[in-house]
Amino acid sequence: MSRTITMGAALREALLEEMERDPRVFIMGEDVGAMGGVFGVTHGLQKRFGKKRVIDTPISEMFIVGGGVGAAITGLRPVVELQFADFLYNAADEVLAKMAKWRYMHGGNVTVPMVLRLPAGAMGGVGAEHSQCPEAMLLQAPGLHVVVPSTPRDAKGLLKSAIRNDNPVCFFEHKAMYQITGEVPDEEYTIPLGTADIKHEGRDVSIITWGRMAHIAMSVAEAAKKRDISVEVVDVRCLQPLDLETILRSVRKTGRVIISHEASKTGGAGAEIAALIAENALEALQGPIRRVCGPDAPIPQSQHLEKLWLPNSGDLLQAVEEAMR
Amino acid sequence: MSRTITMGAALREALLEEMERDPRVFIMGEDVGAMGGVFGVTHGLQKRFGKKRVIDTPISEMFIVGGGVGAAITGLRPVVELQFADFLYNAADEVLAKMAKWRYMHGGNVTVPMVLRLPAGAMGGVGAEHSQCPEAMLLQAPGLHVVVPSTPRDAKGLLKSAIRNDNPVCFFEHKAMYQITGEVPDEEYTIPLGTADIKHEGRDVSIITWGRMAHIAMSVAEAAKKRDISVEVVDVRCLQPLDLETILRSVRKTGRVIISHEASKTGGAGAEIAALIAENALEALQGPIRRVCGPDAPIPQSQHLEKLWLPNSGDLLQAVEEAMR
Amino acid sequence: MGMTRELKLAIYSKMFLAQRWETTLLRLIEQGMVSGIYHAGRGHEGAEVGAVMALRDDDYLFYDHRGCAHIIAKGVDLVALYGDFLGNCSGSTHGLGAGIVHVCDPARGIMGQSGTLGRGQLLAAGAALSAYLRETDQVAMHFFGDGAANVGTFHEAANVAGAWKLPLVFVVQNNGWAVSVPVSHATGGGGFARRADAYGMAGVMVDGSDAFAVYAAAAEAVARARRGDGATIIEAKVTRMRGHFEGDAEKYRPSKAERDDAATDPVLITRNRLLAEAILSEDALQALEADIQQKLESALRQAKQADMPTRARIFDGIYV
Amino acid sequence: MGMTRELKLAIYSKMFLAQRWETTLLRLIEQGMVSGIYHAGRGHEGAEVGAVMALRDDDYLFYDHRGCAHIIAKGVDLVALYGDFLGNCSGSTHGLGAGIVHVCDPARGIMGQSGTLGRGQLLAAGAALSAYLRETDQVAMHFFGDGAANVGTFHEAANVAGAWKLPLVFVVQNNGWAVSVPVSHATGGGGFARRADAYGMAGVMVDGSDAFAVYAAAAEAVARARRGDGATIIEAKVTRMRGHFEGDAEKYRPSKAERDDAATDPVLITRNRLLAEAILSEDALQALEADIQQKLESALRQAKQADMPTRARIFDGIYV
Ligand SMILES: Cc1ncc(C[n+]2csc(CCOP(=O)(O)OP(=O)(O)O)c2C)c(N)n1
Ligand SMILES: Cc1ncc(C[n+]2csc(CCOP(=O)(O)OP(=O)(O)O)c2C)c(N)n1
Ligand SMILES: [Mg+2]
Ligand SMILES: [Mg+2]
Repeated sequence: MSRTITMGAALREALLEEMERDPRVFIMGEDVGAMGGVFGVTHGLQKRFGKKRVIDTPISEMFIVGGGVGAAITGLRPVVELQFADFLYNAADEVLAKMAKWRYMHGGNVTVPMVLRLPAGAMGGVGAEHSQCPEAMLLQAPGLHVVVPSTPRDAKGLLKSAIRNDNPVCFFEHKAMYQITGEVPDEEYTIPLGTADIKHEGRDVSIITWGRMAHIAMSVAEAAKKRDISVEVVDVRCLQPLDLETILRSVRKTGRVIISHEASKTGGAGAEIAALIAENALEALQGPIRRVCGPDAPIPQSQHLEKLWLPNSGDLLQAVEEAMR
Repeated sequence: MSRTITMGAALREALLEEMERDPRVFIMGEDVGAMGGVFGVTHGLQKRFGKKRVIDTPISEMFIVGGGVGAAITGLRPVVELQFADFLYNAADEVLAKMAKWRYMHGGNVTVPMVLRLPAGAMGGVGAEHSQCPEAMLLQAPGLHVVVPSTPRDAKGLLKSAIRNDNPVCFFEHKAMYQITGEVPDEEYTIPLGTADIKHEGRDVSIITWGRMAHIAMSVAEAAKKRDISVEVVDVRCLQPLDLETILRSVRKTGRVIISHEASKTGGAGAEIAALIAENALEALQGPIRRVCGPDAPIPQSQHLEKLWLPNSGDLLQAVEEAMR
Repeated sequence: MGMTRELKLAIYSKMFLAQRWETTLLRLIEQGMVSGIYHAGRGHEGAEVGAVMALRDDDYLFYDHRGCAHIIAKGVDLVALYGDFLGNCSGSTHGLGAGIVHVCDPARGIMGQSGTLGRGQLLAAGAALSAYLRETDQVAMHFFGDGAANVGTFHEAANVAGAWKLPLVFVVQNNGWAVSVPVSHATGGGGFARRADAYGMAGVMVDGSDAFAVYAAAAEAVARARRGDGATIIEAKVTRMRGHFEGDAEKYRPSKAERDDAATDPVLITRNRLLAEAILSEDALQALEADIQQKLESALRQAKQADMPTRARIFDGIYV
Repeated sequence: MGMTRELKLAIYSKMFLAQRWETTLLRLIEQGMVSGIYHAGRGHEGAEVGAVMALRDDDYLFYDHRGCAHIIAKGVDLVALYGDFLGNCSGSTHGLGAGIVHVCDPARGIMGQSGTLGRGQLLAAGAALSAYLRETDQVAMHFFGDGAANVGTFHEAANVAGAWKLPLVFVVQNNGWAVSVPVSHATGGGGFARRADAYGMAGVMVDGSDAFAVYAAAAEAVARARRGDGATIIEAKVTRMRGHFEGDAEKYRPSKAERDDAATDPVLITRNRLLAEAILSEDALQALEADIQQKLESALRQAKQADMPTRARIFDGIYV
């Protein structure tokens, strides 16, 4: 059996279930307590679990992550939150060097079982420093897992896996997706990290994507159908570990590739996927590897321009048609 | 006429000449003054220009960059230094958001004419947090220029251009290259940002590279000659602006591509170049795009393992031979 | 204190201007004409105007997200300010949007704002360093809240300001809240002014509802900075009279009905001071206020006429 | 002070052990057998050993780069320590190398070191939070220098430690230098202990050449933390008797000949105390020292026998 709930609710269920299951799990971040998070994800959890398991912090991003690492190596399993994923920049050493490498640098003698929740993406005109999808910078930090779910079901199952994983996990949640709804199983379930999901099967063109763009890709797949183009949507769901096998299988099937993410094109995680395809499946390609991504410009504060900044279904459909020419 | 000097000396000449030329230029960083920098690049400059133009800072990376931005928007032209390029993580918001975007976010009403010097790369077993080549993370920050010179001549000419540029420039200097020597013109010269340099002409295989790996690529080009393989070495010199034209011209000529950088392969800047080639010159490729890069592991502290970690000429030559098969 | 009648009037005028400006903005927000999030400055006008009025035109202001009284006091063009909130081409950012963040007017010393908290502390310290290196007697002033005071950037900026006696004035507006987190939970020690000692800065605590007291404290701090005698932290206690942002349900604190915000309303208090000190009669005050209202209406009318930017604007100004 | 004879002896023994250990390491460095950079701890033994001896086995230690007396005092296995510097498989990191950075022995509460300065402050605060949340009475102690004290991380860590009364002890070893930069140039205010007030922490200044005084201060701080009465900053004034790193030409400060390091040599001073207080005779001391020497030699011999790691080691332990 299943219910239809929002992605926000699905994430909250994951947090609640894992906190009930394991007393070592606690939450820490700005406004996560009485307010329940500025996006409402931790709503009600402080009331349920008390102030020692849902902790409001000062505006101290370096402490939120670095303190989380300190707690993780001393017996707890922190789920910490940066209020906006952009704030990775404000705690970059803590994420890229402390969370990712403390275990390795110390010879594997400690583990860092923690999750960093990262509300990401453009929504509502909040500008260049509260709208980014900064997942690419995490790829150069071996030691981290990186999750980018696109549906309530995936979000819940992956967050539960992330919390149970003994490695540090960065978990992106697109802000414009907290209110989207989807089916979520009633019974307990998890989704293993590192498994891509074919969100739409097709034969002609593969769209490799994740997060909010996965939804746009699915709508484009429907639109393309009317033009007799069969689009396959590969939702990678995790960037590390990356399910390269599923990606290559799709590429070998269709021979045409579009990679699509919301982050700016240059230096985005799509570049790595393009490179992997050009390295491992070049012979299967019938045409150039296209990328439909955010433009190489900061994200304007204006909602009007933000809309014009975002890659949209028109851009993606056009790329699909170009690929078929 | 020219002289043979070290890369360190070439950089010092650039700093000295630009400080003489423009009284707004000043230097700020840890140990840049009396000590002349831990790598000696600013040696003698404080004596020459005084304590108000060569400023030792506290260990405060966020201030070094953020304070530099404050000075840059109020009439000065700071050349600031992070003692190790790894410390980009310790001032990531200042670099990726303040340096890169202050101008854009403020409607283009201000300029941020500053240079951030970044001693990078593995040398001497200083471990996972003092050995990285973290250039890839800068590619997602439009607003920045990114320079990665490989010879004394390039380093001097590019640093002078960087200091004169009205945009913020991140300038990488591989620590293992400060002592390498090369020809540098006697007369005043600059090298424009965004121009790649063919360091070795060839017909069969293009190695796209930068920084220290450019030297290894040149030695491999010589070794390949003995095997009757003609290798072209494209030293990109700048990652932003990237001289895509020169890269594509070489790819179209040889049809075989190897991208090589010292940073870990996954998520490195080579991925972007591979993606650009797969997007723009796929039809010219005779085989997969290969990458010869650092492994996806933190850099060990041990010099013994560091040597085994680094991509070397054997790896690169092997890739050249594979490309020719 | 020795403040002239003119100065007191000027302070009140700017406070009233800021408060009325915000009222017109809230109407635009209701009408759905404003992009992004606005953090109302109601209750902060005394601290923001009082402190900025101690600056010269060529002094640097790094402001924050809490209302716009600081930049209004520094003389931002009102048409441009409306334009930034409307996201149209009359804005100081020429249609890039901006809203509360990133209004910029270097000619008036308005140097901008960081969207990520704390970073303005670094830039302001850098601007102060710049003034010192260029041997001008300019001063840099930076506003931030009790919440932003706990970011690590504060330490690095305050430390160099103290060590090098930079011409810097930090105004910490302590409204007791960082969004939903009370200052008592988030902050160790005995307050922000008291932290000045740690760095060799001067520390002053002032009642932010008393604009004239804020002015006096700021004037002293600015004079100290200009003389080369070092930096100051002014902690102004203020009341955040509205939600953290417009739309904040504020479940985490007593409701407006349960609070007595009027007791610390700086605009009201200052207006009553003018009357009590017989600086202006009620009639004269009303005339002055009507005049300001009119100026605002005409600025808004003008701003509304501008065009919205096209997509090309996105790519404009990334590089010089 | 009420320190027992045994305790005083134990402190001196660890100090001597650390100092002799370093001497043997310097010899290995000369022989080119050590990877990376070493920052000698000579002159810091009193502060490092004195403070750590106030900890329990299950308390947490986050150390820094300055020598190894802190981890030696916490009981690190000497073979493993040599192994880490030799980069071979007997090291605590099993050949990953590590050298001064990243020795780790969680069973003894040795939780590691951050290669980038300041970050240990955050992790130590997190470990203290963890102890508080788990309702144990463990204490976290972190060592850092006058230079690292100016990183913004300090502020964020100290603020939560003060606000939440975390069981945390910061030991700032003020040796007057951050590489080449003197503390007077780099630091605002009246010292690091004095900064404690800003956060509601206790602040204590102590002479780091007096190991017993350091112990007493640390014991008090640790007891305070264990009682739940909050965090402490101990500032220990020490002398950096060697270069910042081995090989540092030290052009930026008076040469060894121009300084009088012996006056603040904690090992010498403590040894003389033992004699003056008649805790041990010269002969007995020499016997104790010879014993320590022997232990070191045997540990080194053992460590040298281990294999160097193969390339596979690089990929081991990135993920669980
Ligand atoms: C680095 C960073 N962390 C968090 C935020 C989100 N945020 C914006 S305003 C705010 C609260 C600020 O509180 P305070 O500094 O007291 O100012 P106030 O809003 O009370 O005026 C927060 C958490 C941010 N913009 N930047
Ligand atoms: C974030 C960061 N900045 C700079 C460095 C380089 N560095 C290593 S030790 C050191 C000086 C430290 O001085 P201090 O904290 O006083 O300790 P001391 O060496 O004097 O014991 C510097 C600048 C670093 N490792 N990390
Ligand atoms: Mg506040
Ligand atoms: Mg020191």
